[in-house]
Amino acid sequence: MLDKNGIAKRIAQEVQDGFYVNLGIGIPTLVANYVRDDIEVEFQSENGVLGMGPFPFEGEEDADIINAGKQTITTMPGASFFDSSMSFAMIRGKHVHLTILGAMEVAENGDIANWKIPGKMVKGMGGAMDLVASAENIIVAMMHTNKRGESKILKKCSLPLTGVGCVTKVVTNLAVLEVKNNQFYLLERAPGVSVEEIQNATEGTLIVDGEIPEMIL
Amino acid sequence: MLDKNGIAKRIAQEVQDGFYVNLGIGIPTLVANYVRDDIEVEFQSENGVLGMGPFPFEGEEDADIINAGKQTITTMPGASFFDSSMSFAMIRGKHVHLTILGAMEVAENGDIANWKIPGKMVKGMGGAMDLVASAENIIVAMMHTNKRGESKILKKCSLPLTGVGCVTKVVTNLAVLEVKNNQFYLLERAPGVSVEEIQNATEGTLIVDGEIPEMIL
Amino acid sequence: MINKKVNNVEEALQGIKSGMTFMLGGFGLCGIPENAIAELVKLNVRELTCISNNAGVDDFGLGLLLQNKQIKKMISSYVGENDEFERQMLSGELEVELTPQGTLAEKCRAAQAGFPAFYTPAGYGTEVAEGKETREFDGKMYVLEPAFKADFAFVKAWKGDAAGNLIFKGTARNFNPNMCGAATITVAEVEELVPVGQLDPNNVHIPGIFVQRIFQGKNYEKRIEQRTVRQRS
Amino acid sequence: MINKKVNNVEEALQGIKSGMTFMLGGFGLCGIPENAIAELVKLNVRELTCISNNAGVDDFGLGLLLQNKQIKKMISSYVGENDEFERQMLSGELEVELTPQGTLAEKCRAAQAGFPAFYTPAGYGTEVAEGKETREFDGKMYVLEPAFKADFAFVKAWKGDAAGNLIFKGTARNFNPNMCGAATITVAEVEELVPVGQLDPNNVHIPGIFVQRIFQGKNYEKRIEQRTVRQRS
Repeated sequence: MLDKNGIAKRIAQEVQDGFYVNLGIGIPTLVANYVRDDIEVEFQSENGVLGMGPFPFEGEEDADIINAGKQTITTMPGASFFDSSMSFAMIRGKHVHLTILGAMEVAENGDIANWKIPGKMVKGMGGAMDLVASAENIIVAMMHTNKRGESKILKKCSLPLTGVGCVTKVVTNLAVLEVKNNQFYLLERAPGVSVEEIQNATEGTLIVDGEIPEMIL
Repeated sequence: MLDKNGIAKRIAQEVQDGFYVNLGIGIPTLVANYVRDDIEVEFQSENGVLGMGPFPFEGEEDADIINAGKQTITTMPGASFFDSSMSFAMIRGKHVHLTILGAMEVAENGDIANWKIPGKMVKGMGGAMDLVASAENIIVAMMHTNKRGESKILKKCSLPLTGVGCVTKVVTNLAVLEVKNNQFYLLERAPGVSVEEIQNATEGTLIVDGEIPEMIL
Repeated sequence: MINKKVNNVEEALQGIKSGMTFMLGGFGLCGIPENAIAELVKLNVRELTCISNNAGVDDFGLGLLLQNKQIKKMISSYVGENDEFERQMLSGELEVELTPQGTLAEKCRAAQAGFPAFYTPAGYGTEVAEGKETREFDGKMYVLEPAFKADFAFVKAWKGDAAGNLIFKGTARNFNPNMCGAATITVAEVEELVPVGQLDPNNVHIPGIFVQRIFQGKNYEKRIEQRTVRQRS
Repeated sequence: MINKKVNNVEEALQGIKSGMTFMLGGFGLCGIPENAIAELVKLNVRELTCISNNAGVDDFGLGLLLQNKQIKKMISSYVGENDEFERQMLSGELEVELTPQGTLAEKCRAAQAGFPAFYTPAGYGTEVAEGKETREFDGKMYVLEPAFKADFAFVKAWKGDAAGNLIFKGTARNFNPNMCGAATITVAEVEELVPVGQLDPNNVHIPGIFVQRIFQGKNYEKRIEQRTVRQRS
């Protein structure tokens, strides 16, 4: 079974040379730490920066240079700053190649819910609705089940949706799933996790086709 | 009767303190020469400059700094350059207070034609259609009649329109006219021009209410 | 040059009334118009509608107006990290309209640029699209979103001049440029008001035509919400 | 940093074919992609659709492609000052779609930003609106205009770097930034290709994400169409 860093590490393998990538808050942010350093990748943050670098050294934080998680950051050579309208031009115009974000629920038709629990929690969607409505390549990083052990990989989302039919891949603490033809296709198992465990933790239709390899991390 | 510079001089009186002004090609360009120098005015050119100054001194022309008439220009302190989309945001968003442009025909309902003579001349509308569709204050600078002595101040435009019901004022070589209630109201006569001469040169409905003063230039 | 300079925040906020709709720049606490917000608290205008990507934190930014119960309605994309906000929203005291972030930015830009409405794919098939016109273009579905209408826009820039020209710094830029000229009156506060002619016309982010009033701001706190650092190795 | 640098105009124009649709930056002869245009003449690709505010003059800019009869259709706002253009248009050899200048700019920007179409007041009640959807918002009439679709965008910038970041100079900016990222492939030529890290991230006009290929341009003529000067007094 993977922890958060494990999930990030596995997702980092999906990042290809030449990709502009938008990382959501939480596990997705960790992905940057694991991207191969022999490929060229640039990170975009929807608050208005392209070419994000690592966190600053202590004492070098600049209140005017943050990411969408409101964390202090640095920039790489070749970086640029821009306004919100241009930032979402990058996203809506499909110039960002890969979006990695967290979710509360994902459904077998590619629906995703991650912004609201009616009557309880309403943080808002931030840029997520724009990202999922536009990106062609959306990977969700999430836990396979909630704290009560209930599946978050569903036939149908129960929470208010963030976007419809948009998720292409899900990486959880248990598995890598592809979302296709209204089904989840099991691609890989997390180290030490059996197909049966994944089946038990998955409410949505799960297709297990042939031998399922264990992830190589 | 006024010449081109006279028309420009009279129109310059319409420019008020604090106005952002867009000047079209031809007579309107001359207006800048006659604006009172005790008021604050900024000239916008739709190719992407705000705060235009006079022509450069010889030898100081810069191919990268021109106005919408493709003339080399200079900029005033406080000027800025921007792209075409932002330039028309200024125009469409009604941030430009006054538009002065030429016309081939103006009609009593405020219609204007200035971009095309079917089968003969097709230069195109440039920024004129955006300007007349958006500005609330549009002054037309033109000759009252064409070379054959026919009125260009009409009941209805015969040429393809640039905009509908948009012209608020017309300054010609003969008169100042206000366009209101589907009629031309005669406000002022050019020096030495009689009301009768203006009536004879005007095809559209002309309202002459009381004594018509001569322009003070 | 048309002079937009006013002497202080009091002058800059003349005409402010209860019941008005405001736009406020900033992302989290980054690039917020600190001086204007402080003055709005002092003026104690109420029943406000505020368009701002976030609602500040409990004791800073728009959180100050929330604590003082001056806000009737918030239009934002993300409102976490604010307990008082959550309390007022869940109790029904505060009306909240959540709008996707890109849609929020473009509703400002549309107002600035004279577009009445626009079609965006964001929010299609979700609560956000309920009651709104939707339409297909090239096989993809879009939602029609109207431009914002606001009385005042409050923005914060890094440098500015009396002509109203603005330059922003880093990610403190965010929504600020998109809100300039998107309200009836745009008030810009700047960290540094420089002499006219000092800003390079090529590097001006927002030309002065979009700004009605500009003033030299004071006492910027520029709080950091999430101070993240790495160790020197 | 994702490297967009190519060695020369030949490499930059790989994949160009007859029958394609191009966007070309520039206003008059100001800020036009001189190197790309010269190479298009050399490649002798034909049946082109060109989206560009103007059509050059008889012996420079897009006029060169016109002389060579490579253009099937022009989409522009203003096409005066070009005799060969007028001849081809009036004889029916050349198809011409005249579009208001602000609409032209926004059709580019819409393509760049992922908007399928937009409502603009420009051209309502005129030939330009014929056959197009019109609609009232708040008592004013608007015309629905679709985003452009193009294969290549050719832009010219003042400075750029290998990451594809661009900075424009003066009014040579014009349509160039709006065309970046508005076509499948955007090719930028620059007067000066500077080392990565040299451009101030605050002053970048177009972030590299909107540019696929960038190269150091050569032999810029930068012709002046209307040389207007004043006398020293």
